[in-house]
Amino acid sequence: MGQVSLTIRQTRDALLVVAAGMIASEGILSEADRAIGDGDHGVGMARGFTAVEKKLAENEFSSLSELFITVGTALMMSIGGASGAIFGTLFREGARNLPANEFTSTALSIFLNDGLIAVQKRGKANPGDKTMLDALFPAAKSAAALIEYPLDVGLPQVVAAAEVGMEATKNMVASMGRAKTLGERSLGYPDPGAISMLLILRFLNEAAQAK
Amino acid sequence: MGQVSLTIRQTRDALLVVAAGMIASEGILSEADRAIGDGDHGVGMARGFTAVEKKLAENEFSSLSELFITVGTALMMSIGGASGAIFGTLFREGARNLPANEFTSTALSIFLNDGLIAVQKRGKANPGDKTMLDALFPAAKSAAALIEYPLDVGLPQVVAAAEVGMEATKNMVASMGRAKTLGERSLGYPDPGAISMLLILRFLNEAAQAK
Amino acid sequence: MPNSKKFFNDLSSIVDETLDGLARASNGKLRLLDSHRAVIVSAMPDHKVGLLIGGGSGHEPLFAGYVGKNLADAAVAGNIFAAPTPDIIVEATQAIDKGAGVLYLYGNYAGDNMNFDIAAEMASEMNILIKTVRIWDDVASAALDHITDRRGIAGDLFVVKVAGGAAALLGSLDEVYRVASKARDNTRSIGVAAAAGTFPETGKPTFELPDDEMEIGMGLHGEPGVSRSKMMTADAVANDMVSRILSDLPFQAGDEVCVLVNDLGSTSSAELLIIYRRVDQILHQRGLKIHDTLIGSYCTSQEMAGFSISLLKLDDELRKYYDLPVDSLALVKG
Amino acid sequence: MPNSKKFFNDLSSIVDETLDGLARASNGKLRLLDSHRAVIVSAMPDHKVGLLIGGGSGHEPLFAGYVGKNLADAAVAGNIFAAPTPDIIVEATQAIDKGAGVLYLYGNYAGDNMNFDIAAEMASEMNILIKTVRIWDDVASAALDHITDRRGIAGDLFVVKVAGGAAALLGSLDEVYRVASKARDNTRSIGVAAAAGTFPETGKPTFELPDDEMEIGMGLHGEPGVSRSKMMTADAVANDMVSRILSDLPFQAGDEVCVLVNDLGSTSSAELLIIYRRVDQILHQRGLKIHDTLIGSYCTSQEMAGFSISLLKLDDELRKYYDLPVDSLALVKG
Ligand SMILES: Nc1ncnc2c1ncn2[C@@H]1O[C@H](COP(=O)(O)OP(=O)(O)O)[C@@H](O)[C@H]1O
Ligand SMILES: Nc1ncnc2c1ncn2[C@@H]1O[C@H](COP(=O)(O)OP(=O)(O)O)[C@@H](O)[C@H]1O
Ligand SMILES: [Mg+2]
Ligand SMILES: [Mg+2]
Ligand SMILES: [Mg+2]
Ligand SMILES: [Mg+2]
Repeated sequence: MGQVSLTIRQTRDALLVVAAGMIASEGILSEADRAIGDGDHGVGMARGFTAVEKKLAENEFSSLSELFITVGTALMMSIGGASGAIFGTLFREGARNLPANEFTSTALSIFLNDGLIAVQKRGKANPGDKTMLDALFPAAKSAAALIEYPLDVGLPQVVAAAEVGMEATKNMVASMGRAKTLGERSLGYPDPGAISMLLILRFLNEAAQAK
Repeated sequence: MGQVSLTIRQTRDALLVVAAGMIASEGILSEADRAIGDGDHGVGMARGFTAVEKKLAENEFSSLSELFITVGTALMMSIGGASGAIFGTLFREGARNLPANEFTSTALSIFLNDGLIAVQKRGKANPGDKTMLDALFPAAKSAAALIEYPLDVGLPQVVAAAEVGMEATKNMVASMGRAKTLGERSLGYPDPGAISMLLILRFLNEAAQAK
Repeated sequence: MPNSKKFFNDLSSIVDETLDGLARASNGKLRLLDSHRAVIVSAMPDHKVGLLIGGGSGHEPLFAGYVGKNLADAAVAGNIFAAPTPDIIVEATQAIDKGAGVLYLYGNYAGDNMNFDIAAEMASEMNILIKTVRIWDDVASAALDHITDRRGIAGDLFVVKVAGGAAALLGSLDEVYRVASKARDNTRSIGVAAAAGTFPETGKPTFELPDDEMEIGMGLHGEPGVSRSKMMTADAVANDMVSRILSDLPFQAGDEVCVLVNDLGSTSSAELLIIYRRVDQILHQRGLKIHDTLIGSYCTSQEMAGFSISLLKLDDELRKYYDLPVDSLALVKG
Repeated sequence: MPNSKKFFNDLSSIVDETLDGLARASNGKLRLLDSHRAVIVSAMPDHKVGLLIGGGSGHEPLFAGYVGKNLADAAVAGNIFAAPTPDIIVEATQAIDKGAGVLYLYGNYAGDNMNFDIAAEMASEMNILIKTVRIWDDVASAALDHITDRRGIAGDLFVVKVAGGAAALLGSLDEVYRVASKARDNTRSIGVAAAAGTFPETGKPTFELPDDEMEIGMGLHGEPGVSRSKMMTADAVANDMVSRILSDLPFQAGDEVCVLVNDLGSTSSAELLIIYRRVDQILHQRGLKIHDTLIGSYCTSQEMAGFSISLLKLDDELRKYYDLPVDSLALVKG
């Protein structure tokens, strides 16, 4: 049986599940980046979420916003590269308008939506450019449509939307980031950052369902 | 049917046979040098005897001495490395006291003996040090004992002596040249320069026998 | 070559130890900041415009090898092939800001652009003046009408050299920015790769290339190039690469240029000189005047086999700054 | 890496084209002699003692990269891994003899010794004064009591630098010989290899080494070393190598030294700096004073993976010559 919403502490624990999952995904993410980028995406995400684990263990959090900013800052100041800036921005800026205590479907939607706007502002990419936005954008749209549902009901559908988005990147020609000069040669391969975006949501869902 | 002695022109032709044979032996000589040296002996000998071919084609020779000095100078000024100095010296210094016109068993003995002395003076090596001297030294001794015989009778025995000497280098520990720091590890491998010394005599014999 | 054939200690301390070694080798001329990810000149005059360079690691001696007299004042280093994080950039910015502001100079990659931009915003909040010049010298990485999409490769060195001279002599950030931008606009490069380097953390090659093939235009992280073919002779490769560079600016008869033939990792000095020989022949045929020539390992991609060619077109102003003597680990000119 | 992954034209013209490229890159400061196998300084003062260096090719930028101001006056180049022939040595000797004689300075290998000796005899017949200093810095290649059996490796560079300074300032061949000999006697080196380079003419690796092994003491042509083992960390390798060097001279607390960490072909600048970091730590622990540090590709063996460490112990006289500014393709000091 899952959860209608998560407390700050439960959200922190769920983010620890996300961190562990991302660290364990290092190999597949680097492999995906090796196909169309420079092969370091998994190494970077693993480094970033190791920093997240440390910060989450060290600190107590009095608000969801503080929690998410901590995650985002840890990612931004440890990963480097495109994904450090992008995923750091997602969490830091997605945190600004979160409700204080309860991580609900509404909170999820705020997080993804504000994060999406900030990531687009930072990276100047659009959906269709074969980036993590292609998973984030449909996830954010889906979350916005599901704010009436309990978290454990809405979240699986948000994950499904991200997955469709990630799959769609296989048919896109990259026009941002390291993959952009690949042109047509990037066809057939998914975007590594889109896989990461999907996995973050998937691990979050797994944690929410397990409560 | 072989020859009791060779004229200047026949000697020149025989040396062209030697040159062609040495050029064709590039692979085995380099391979031998790769085992205990730096792998370039065949490349060097091939370069040297290509220069010899050119010089022999370009010039007329009025004495054996001139002919052998030309060969030695071509080797010395084209091979470089240890073998350029050594085989160059062998031919240049072995040439000094040759009879003017007839390459006989006596001439062969003078060539090898004077060459031996000069090579030892230049390289400061002794028989047993695992160098070309281990083929040259027994060949020179054998030639000295055979000066009474016709060239085509003596030369095969000189070749046989060189072969025994070359084979013996397999059981020697190198103490000169690049192989010396190999120490015990040079055991089991023949010395590349000793192979060259043997081959020069073998090709010379083949040419003499074919006349 | 497998990863295990590299001489490292802990894989996670490669960057820190590299910079520590560099600071030690400087005999006191450079020092490390607290993060261990930034190297700065030990003595920096008051009121000087600061020049900050940097990017992902793995291209040594770029960037930290170009911190020194009349060159950059600081370099920041990200993890291998990953742009540095904003906190390190800010740390170095604060350390070299002497009131006249800091110029950020780096290669044009999505990760670098975003991280340096975030740092610039943070520095601005601290009232430090920041200007940014992104280097996009790689003609193979986008068409000329999309020049701002191009990658920065070994031509970085020319821009750093000119910008370093300008930062040493000019008092205003705007002026240094103008000269550095001009040097950037006058620089063109292209690379070729014959075999991949390995990414140390995974031990994997950065790309795959058949045993008898090469790729012109390959990027510093294995980004794809413009022309994959069978191995060509040195002269034929040089012909192809130089013609792509010359037509791009374009360089013309009478132009005065500096030339860099740069090893990407395991290409020998002999090969570089044989390549340079042909470059020199072509440039003379075309009526260009060669002012200075650099040949060696200036900007690498681990043990990648291959090289790049860069040209900087000079004018009187650029020549003045280019010609200043410099002293750093990887570039010394008397 | 297969041979076909190298950028050459005709295999038989590698050496000629390399030197041609070098002369072109010098912007008129160097010129080629008729044989195309020797490079000399374009302007050499009258009465100066000539400094001639050289050896087999394949170790670029050694030797020709060290011809220039306050360095060597000429370099002769043999074929790859083969000592130069006497005719070329004599050609270069005649070109740089200004009446004060010529010092031959080269690595101690059977082939070089014999060819330079033959050339010296020929030059003497032409009434040119010749003195010879053979460099035997590789501590791994023979015991100390057989020092004249040792090979010359990257420490060549230190001896050339000091000898170049001495030849520039001292008028007599005997004096230059004395100073160069002292520099040689004060220099110690050792190498380590992790993977072989390929010999261009045959496309074969110069030695075989299992995928996870390295060999300390390996020579520049793949000559065997003193200790084959599993790959070790950078610090552990440096510990082993430095201790072999320090005990050999021996170097002692209070000694002032120059340090060279030299790439043998495809070892990255980052690795060299990480190695240097440990060398620096050890030398400071032992109370040695580091006067100067060189890190880079100075003496290579094609694309061999590995590096060497060299130390030169200074005294007041050696420091004076070492410190002169130099300008050549591969070594510049202001
Ligand atoms: N401008 C951008 N906007 C959004 N995402 C981007 C942008 N540029 C790159 N990315 C994402 O970053 C991912 C690559 O991350 P990573 O490999 O860690 O960084 P780098 O490209 O610096 O090596 C890409 O797969 C893509 O999803
Ligand atoms: N001092 C010496 N005296 C006689 N022969 C020698 C001496 N040093 C080396 N050699 C011979 O030279 C051969 C090696 O020749 P080569 O490979 O062409 O030269 P290098 O050693 O310069 O690469 C050895 O096999 C040995 O027979
Ligand atoms: Mg990447
Ligand atoms: Mg050899
Ligand atoms: Mg990266
Ligand atoms: Mg040799």
